[in-house]
Amino acid sequence: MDRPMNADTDSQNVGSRFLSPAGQVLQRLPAFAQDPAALAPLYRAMVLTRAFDTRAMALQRTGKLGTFASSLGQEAIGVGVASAMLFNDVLLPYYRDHGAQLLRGVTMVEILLYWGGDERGNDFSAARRDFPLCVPIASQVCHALGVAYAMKLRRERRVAVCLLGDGATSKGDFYESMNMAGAWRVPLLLLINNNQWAISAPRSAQSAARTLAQKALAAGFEGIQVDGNDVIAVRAAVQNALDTLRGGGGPALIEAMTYRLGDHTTADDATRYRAAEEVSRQWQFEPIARLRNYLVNTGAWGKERDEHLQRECAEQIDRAVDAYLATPPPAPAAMFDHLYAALPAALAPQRDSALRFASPEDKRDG
Amino acid sequence: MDRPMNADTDSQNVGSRFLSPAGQVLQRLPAFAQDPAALAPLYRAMVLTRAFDTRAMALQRTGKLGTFASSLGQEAIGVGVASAMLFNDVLLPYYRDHGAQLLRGVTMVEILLYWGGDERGNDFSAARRDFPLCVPIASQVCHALGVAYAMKLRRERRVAVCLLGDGATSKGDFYESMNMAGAWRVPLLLLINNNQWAISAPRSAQSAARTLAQKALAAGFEGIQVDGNDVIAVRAAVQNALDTLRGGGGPALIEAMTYRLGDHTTADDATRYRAAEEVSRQWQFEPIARLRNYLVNTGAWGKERDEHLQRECAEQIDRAVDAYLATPPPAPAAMFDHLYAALPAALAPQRDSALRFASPEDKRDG
Amino acid sequence: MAELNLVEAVNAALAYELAHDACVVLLGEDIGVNGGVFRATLGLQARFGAERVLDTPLAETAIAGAAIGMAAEGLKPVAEIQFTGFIYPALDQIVNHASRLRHRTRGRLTCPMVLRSPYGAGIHAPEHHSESPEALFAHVPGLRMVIPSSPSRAYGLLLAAIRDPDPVIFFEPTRLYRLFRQEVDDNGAALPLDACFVVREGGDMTFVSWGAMLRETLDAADILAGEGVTADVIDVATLKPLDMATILESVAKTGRCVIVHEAARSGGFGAEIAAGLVEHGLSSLLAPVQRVTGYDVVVPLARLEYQYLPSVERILAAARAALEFK
Amino acid sequence: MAELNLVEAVNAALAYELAHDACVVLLGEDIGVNGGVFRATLGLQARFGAERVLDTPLAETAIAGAAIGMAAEGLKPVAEIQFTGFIYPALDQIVNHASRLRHRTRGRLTCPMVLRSPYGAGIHAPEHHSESPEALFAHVPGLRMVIPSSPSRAYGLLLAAIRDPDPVIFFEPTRLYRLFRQEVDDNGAALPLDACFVVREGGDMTFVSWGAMLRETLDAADILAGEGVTADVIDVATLKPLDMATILESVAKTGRCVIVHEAARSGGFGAEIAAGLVEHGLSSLLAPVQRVTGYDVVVPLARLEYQYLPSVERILAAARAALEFK
Ligand SMILES: Cc1ncc(C[n+]2csc(CCOP(=O)(O)OP(=O)(O)O)c2C)c(N)n1
Ligand SMILES: Cc1ncc(C[n+]2csc(CCOP(=O)(O)OP(=O)(O)O)c2C)c(N)n1
Ligand SMILES: [Mg+2]
Ligand SMILES: [Mg+2]
Repeated sequence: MDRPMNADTDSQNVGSRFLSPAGQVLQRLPAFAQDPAALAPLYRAMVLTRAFDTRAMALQRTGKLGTFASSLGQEAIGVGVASAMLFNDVLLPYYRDHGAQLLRGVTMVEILLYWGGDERGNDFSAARRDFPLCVPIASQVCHALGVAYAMKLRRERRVAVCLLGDGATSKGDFYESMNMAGAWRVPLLLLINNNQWAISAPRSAQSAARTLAQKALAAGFEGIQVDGNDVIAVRAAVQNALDTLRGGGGPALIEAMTYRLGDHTTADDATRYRAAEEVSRQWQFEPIARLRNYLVNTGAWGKERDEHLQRECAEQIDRAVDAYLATPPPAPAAMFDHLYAALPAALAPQRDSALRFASPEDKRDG
Repeated sequence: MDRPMNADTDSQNVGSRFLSPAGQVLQRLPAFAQDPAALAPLYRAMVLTRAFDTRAMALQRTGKLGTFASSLGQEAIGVGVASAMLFNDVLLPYYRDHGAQLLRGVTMVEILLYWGGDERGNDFSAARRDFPLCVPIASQVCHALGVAYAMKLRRERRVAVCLLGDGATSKGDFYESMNMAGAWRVPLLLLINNNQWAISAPRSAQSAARTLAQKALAAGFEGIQVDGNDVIAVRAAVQNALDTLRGGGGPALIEAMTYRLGDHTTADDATRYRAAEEVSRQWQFEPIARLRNYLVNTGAWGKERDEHLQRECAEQIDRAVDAYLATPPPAPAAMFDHLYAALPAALAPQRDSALRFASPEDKRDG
Repeated sequence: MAELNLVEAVNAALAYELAHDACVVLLGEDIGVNGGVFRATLGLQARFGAERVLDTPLAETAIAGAAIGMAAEGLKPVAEIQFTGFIYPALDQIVNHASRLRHRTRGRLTCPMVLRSPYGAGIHAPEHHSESPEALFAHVPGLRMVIPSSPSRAYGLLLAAIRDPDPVIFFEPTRLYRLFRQEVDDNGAALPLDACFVVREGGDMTFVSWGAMLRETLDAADILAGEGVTADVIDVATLKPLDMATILESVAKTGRCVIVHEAARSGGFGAEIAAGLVEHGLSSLLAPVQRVTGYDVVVPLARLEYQYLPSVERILAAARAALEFK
Repeated sequence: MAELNLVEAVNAALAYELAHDACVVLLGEDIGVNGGVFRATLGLQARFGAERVLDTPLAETAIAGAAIGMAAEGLKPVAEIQFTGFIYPALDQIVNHASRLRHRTRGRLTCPMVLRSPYGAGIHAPEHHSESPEALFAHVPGLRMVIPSSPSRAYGLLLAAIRDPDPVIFFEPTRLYRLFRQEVDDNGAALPLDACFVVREGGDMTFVSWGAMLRETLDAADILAGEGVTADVIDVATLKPLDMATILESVAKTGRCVIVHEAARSGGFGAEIAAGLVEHGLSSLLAPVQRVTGYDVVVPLARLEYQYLPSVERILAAARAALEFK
C-alpha cells in the first residue's frame, strides 16, 4: 500500500471543488452561490478573518497578546462552516477557528481577550451555547458527541458542528467519539481542517490512511473530501451535511483540504521543518484570491470595493483592539468566583489570601 | 447506511473459511492442512482448552478460583494464532486467551495461579517475552505497537501478535496504536476475537462499522475477516499475515468471526441480555465439532482416539489443579519485593509493618 | 422505609432523580439491559427508556467527554465507569474539561455531571478491579469528590451529587455494596456535599475515615470502647471540598487522631487531613497523627489483598500508639 | 565544563545517553526535525537517526503505551509529552501498566522508561500549558517522580532516570528552561534518585520545595538571611520515593518548616511532607507547618497567573508566621 503523500492542494485529489485556483467555475454552482453578489458576505468574512489574523500577529510580536494561532490560508473553512450553520446550532471549535467564531457572533474583543490571557474572552455575548476554543487536541470531539446526543434526545432539529485538525485524527478521543456517534446516529458534523501539518508533523507521517475522510468508515459512515480552499465547496458540503443531519441522518465527516500558510503559532518557526518553496507554491491556491478572481470576473467585485472593504475591516479591528487594550486585568478574586456555582467554605481563606497578596504589576520573569 | 447486524457465524459473511460447520471442505486446504493427521495437534489443543475451561469454571464455582473468563466456542482463535507463531515472537493476549497461552508454553498451573489471585502466575517459565493477560480493554495494543517497533528497530524477523475483543475496537488505545503502527509499518498483527458480544453489548451496538476488519482502513492498511470457528482458516490467515510481516510488510489486522457460547465471565449471567435460542443456534458452528467431523470423515480420527484424548487432557488438568491447589499463598513481603528493582528505603518500614501484621487466614467478608 | 443495601440505595437514588428530573440521563457500559455489572442500574432502562438509560460502546474517554457535552447542553448526565481501574482514560476529560468548563467560560457553560464508579478492594476481583484513586480527583480544582460509607449516605449523597450544579466524582465501595442493609427513606432528601459526618462521638481520640474502611474503623472503635476509651469517628464523605473544620473541632477536643484509608499512603488523601491538622491544629495535638492506609504498593491480587487492606488490628495498633503517646 | 541552561542540560543528558547506550530511543511529538517545541531534543535526530529519535503521530496514550512495549522488549525509551496539560491521556498506561509490569510479572518483564514533560506556569503560555500534576504521579506505587530545579540537577537526574530500571516520570519546569545558566560537566555522572538535596544550610527554619518554586524560595531565604535568619533549603527533587529522612533531620534541627509548591494546595504533594512531619517529627515542631502553594483553583490564564503562583511575599509571610509562632 502506498504511503500517502502530503496532498498538494493543487492536485485533483482535493475532493469536491467549484472554483479553480484561478477562480474559474468548474461545475454548476450550488443555489446559494448562483448570484455572485450573494457571495460577497463570504468574501468579506474571509478578508476580515485574515486582517484580524494579521493584526493579532502584530499584537503578539509587540508583547500585547499571548501565543496566537493564525488561520492564514484556511479562511474558507471557518467561513464556509459557520455561514451554513443556524444560530441555534452549536459550534465546537479548536484553537484555529476564530474565523468561524466571528461569523457566529463572537466578538473580536472576546477573541483577543482569550488569547491575551483573560477567561472573560470565553464568556461570549452572543453564541452563548457555542464551546470556547479547545486546546487539548481532539478532546472537543467527545463534547460534540454529547451535545449532539442532547439535541437528538430532545428531538430538536439542531446540530453540533465540531472542527478539528489533521493531527487530531490520530487521537483516541476523535475515534471513540466518532464511533459512538455512528452507533447512536447523532446529528454531529465532524469537519477536519487538513492543513497538511500538525506543528512539524506532515500529514504523511500522521497516518498511513490514504485520506482522512475514509477514517469515518471505521465508525460506519462515509466521509467526504472537499477543497478547503474553495469557500463555495466548503459551504455547499456543510450545508448538505447539515440538511441530512437535521433530517435524522447519522453523523457526517468532511475533510477539507487546505494548507497552513503560516507558522503553527507565534511560538513556532516553520522554516525549521518545511521548505519555503512548498509554502510559496501553496500560496497559489489560497481561498481569498480565488474567490476574488471569480467575483471580479463576474463583475460583482472590483478594486474600489476591495479597498473600501480593507478599510472597513481595519477600522473594525482598530476599535476592537482599542477596547481589548483598554480592558483592565480580571480581579484576582475571579480565580475563585467562577470555579463552583458557590464558593465552598474551604476556599474562602485562600480567596482572602489571594486578595491580600494581590500584586498590581504583572510580573513576567519567564 | 445499514446498521450492522450481529453476524450469524452461519452466514456467508464470516470471511475466509475452509471447513463448513459440518466439517465439509469448501476450498483447497492450505499446505499445513493437507495431511489430516497433521491437524490432530490443533484438534488436541482445542479440546484441551475446552477441558481446561470446564475445569476452571468448576473450580470457580466451588470457591477455589477467582472470576474466570472462559473461551468456550472460541478455541479456534487461540489455537489458530499460537500455532502459527514462532517461539521468539511475542504474544500480547487479553483475558480470554489462555488457549493461545497454553500453546505458547504457559503452564496450566500458571494460568490457574493468575486467576486464583497470585501474581506468580504471570512469571511464565516458558514464553518469557510474552505479555501477561491484559484486563484494561485494548491497552495491550499500545504495548504491542512498542514491542513491534523494538523488533523493527533491531532488524529482527520477529513479530508481535496482539489479541483483542470486538468491544476493544471501540477504544482509543486500539485506534491510536493501529494508526501509529500503520504510519511506522511495524511487524504487528492485530487479531480481533469478534465473539459478537462485549459483556451485554451486542456487536451491533458497539459500532456502526459494517465490519471490524474495515477499521484498519482508518490506519491505512487492509483488514480481513476469517471464520473464527474454523481453525484452519484462522491459522492460514495468521500464517499468511506473519509471513508478510516478517518480510517487512506493514501491520495486519484479522477479524475472526466467532461466538461467545458462555457467559462473559463467571461473574456474568448472559441470560439477562441474550436469548437462549441465539446461543443454541450458535452451537452448530462451534469449532471443535467442526474439525472433529472433518477428521472423522477423512478417517484420521475416531471415537477411541477421542476418548483417549479426553482422558489424557483430564489427567493433565488434574495434575495442574493439584499443583495449583497445593501452592501456598505468596508471602506478604511479595507485595513489596517486586515493585522496584530494589526496595526503596522509604518502603522498608511499610514492609516491616506488613510482616508484623500479616494474618495467616484469608479473610473474605466481601 | 425500606431496608436497602448500598447498591440498592444507589439504584433508588438514580430512580428517584430520573423520575423527578427529566434532564437526568444515565450512560455507561452494560448499564441498560444488563442493569450494570453490579446491578446498580437494575430495571432503570425498562422504566425510563433506552434514550435516558443509555448503553455505550466500550470507550471511557468518550463516556466522560460525552457527559460533559450533555451537561453543557442542559442535561444532567450520570455516567458510570464500570470499575475505578478503568477510570484513567476518563481523567483527561475530567481534569481538562469537566472541572473547568464553568471557570473558563465565566459561568456561561456549566458541567452538572456525575461520574459514578465502584471502587476499592476486598471482593477478590480480578486484576485492575480494586483501585482507590480518590486522591487524584481530590487534588483537582473544580471537582467534588464524594464517597458514601453506608446505604443511607449513598442515597442522600448521590441525590445531592446529581443535583449539584458542578461535576461530582462519586465512588461507591464495592465491598459494601451487599455487605449490610439499613433503613433508607426513599423520600428524595439529599445530604450536604460540604460536610463530614460525625458518626460516633467520644472524647479520647478521633478516627477519620471514609468508604469501606469506615467499617474496620468502627470495629476498632468498638473494641476500644469496650476498654473504656471513647472516640469520635468521622466519615469524611466529601473529600473535596473538604470540611476540615469538623475534623479540627474534634481533634481540638481529643488531641489524638488516626486517619484510615484504603488507598496507598504516599500522597493519599489522608496526607491532606494530616497536613490540615499540623497547619491549623498543632497546638491541640497530643500525639503524632497516624495514618493507617494501604501500603505504597500495587493492590495485590486476591490472595494477598487482605494483607494489603488496613485491618482492625492495624487500626488498633495505631490508635494505641496515639493514645499512649506522652 | 559548559554554561548550560536547563533545557540545554536536558539536551546534553539525552545526547550523552543516546551516545553511550544503544538501547536508548526517544519518542514524542515534534521531537525530531523540529527538535521539540522547547528545543530539548535539538539536533538529536540529525545525530542519532530518525529510528532512535522518533517523531510520533499525535496520540499520547499510544506514546506512553508504546514506550511500555519498547521497554519490556529491552529498549530504554524516553518519551516526551509536549506539555504536562496533555499527559492525562497517558495516565492509564502509566498507572495500569508502566508502574506494575515488574510487579505483576514478578520481574519477568520490566519497564525502564522515562516520561519527560515540560511543566508549570509562569511563561504566559496558552490554556492547558501551565499544569503541575506531580502529586498524581507521586501517589502511584511503582513509579518514580522526579523534578529538577537547576541545569546541573536536570542533567544528573535525567541520566539517572534513563538508567533506572523502573519507570520514571520526569517533569521539567518550563519557567526555568532558559532562566539562568550554570556550569554543567557533561561527564555522564548521574545524581541519586532517592535523595533530597540540601541546597542551603541554616539553623532557624527549613524550607522544602522543588521545581521552579525553588527560585522564589531561595529569594525568600536570601531576604531572611539579610535579617539574620538562616534556613535550610531542601530541594526534594525526587518526590517518589520520598527521602523523608533528610527533611525530618532538618526540621529536628530547626523546628519550623515551610513547604512551597506551585500545584494546587489540596491533595498536593506538600501534604505528604507535612503529614510525614506530624507523624514522625511532631515533638520537634515548634510551629505549624506552613504550605505556600498554588490556590485550589484552575491555573488562570496569563493575566492572572502570577497572582496564582506563590510569590516571595507569600513565602516570606509564611516563614515569618512560622518563625514568630510561640
Ligand atoms: C492532546 C494534545 N497533545 C499535544 C498538543 C500540542 N499541540 C498543539 S497543536 C498540535 C498540532 C495539532 O495539529 P492539527 O490537529 O493538524 O491542527 P493544526 O494546528 O494543524 O490546525 C500539537 C501537537 C495539544 N494541544 N494537545
Ligand atoms: C477499559 C476497560 N473498560 C471496561 C472494562 C470492563 N470490561 C471487561 S470485559 C468487557 C467487555 C469486553 O468485550 P470484548 O472486547 O468484546 O471482549 P470479550 O470479553 O467479548 O472477549 C468490559 C466492558 C475493562 N476491562 N476495561
Ligand atoms: Mg494540521
Ligand atoms: Mg466480545
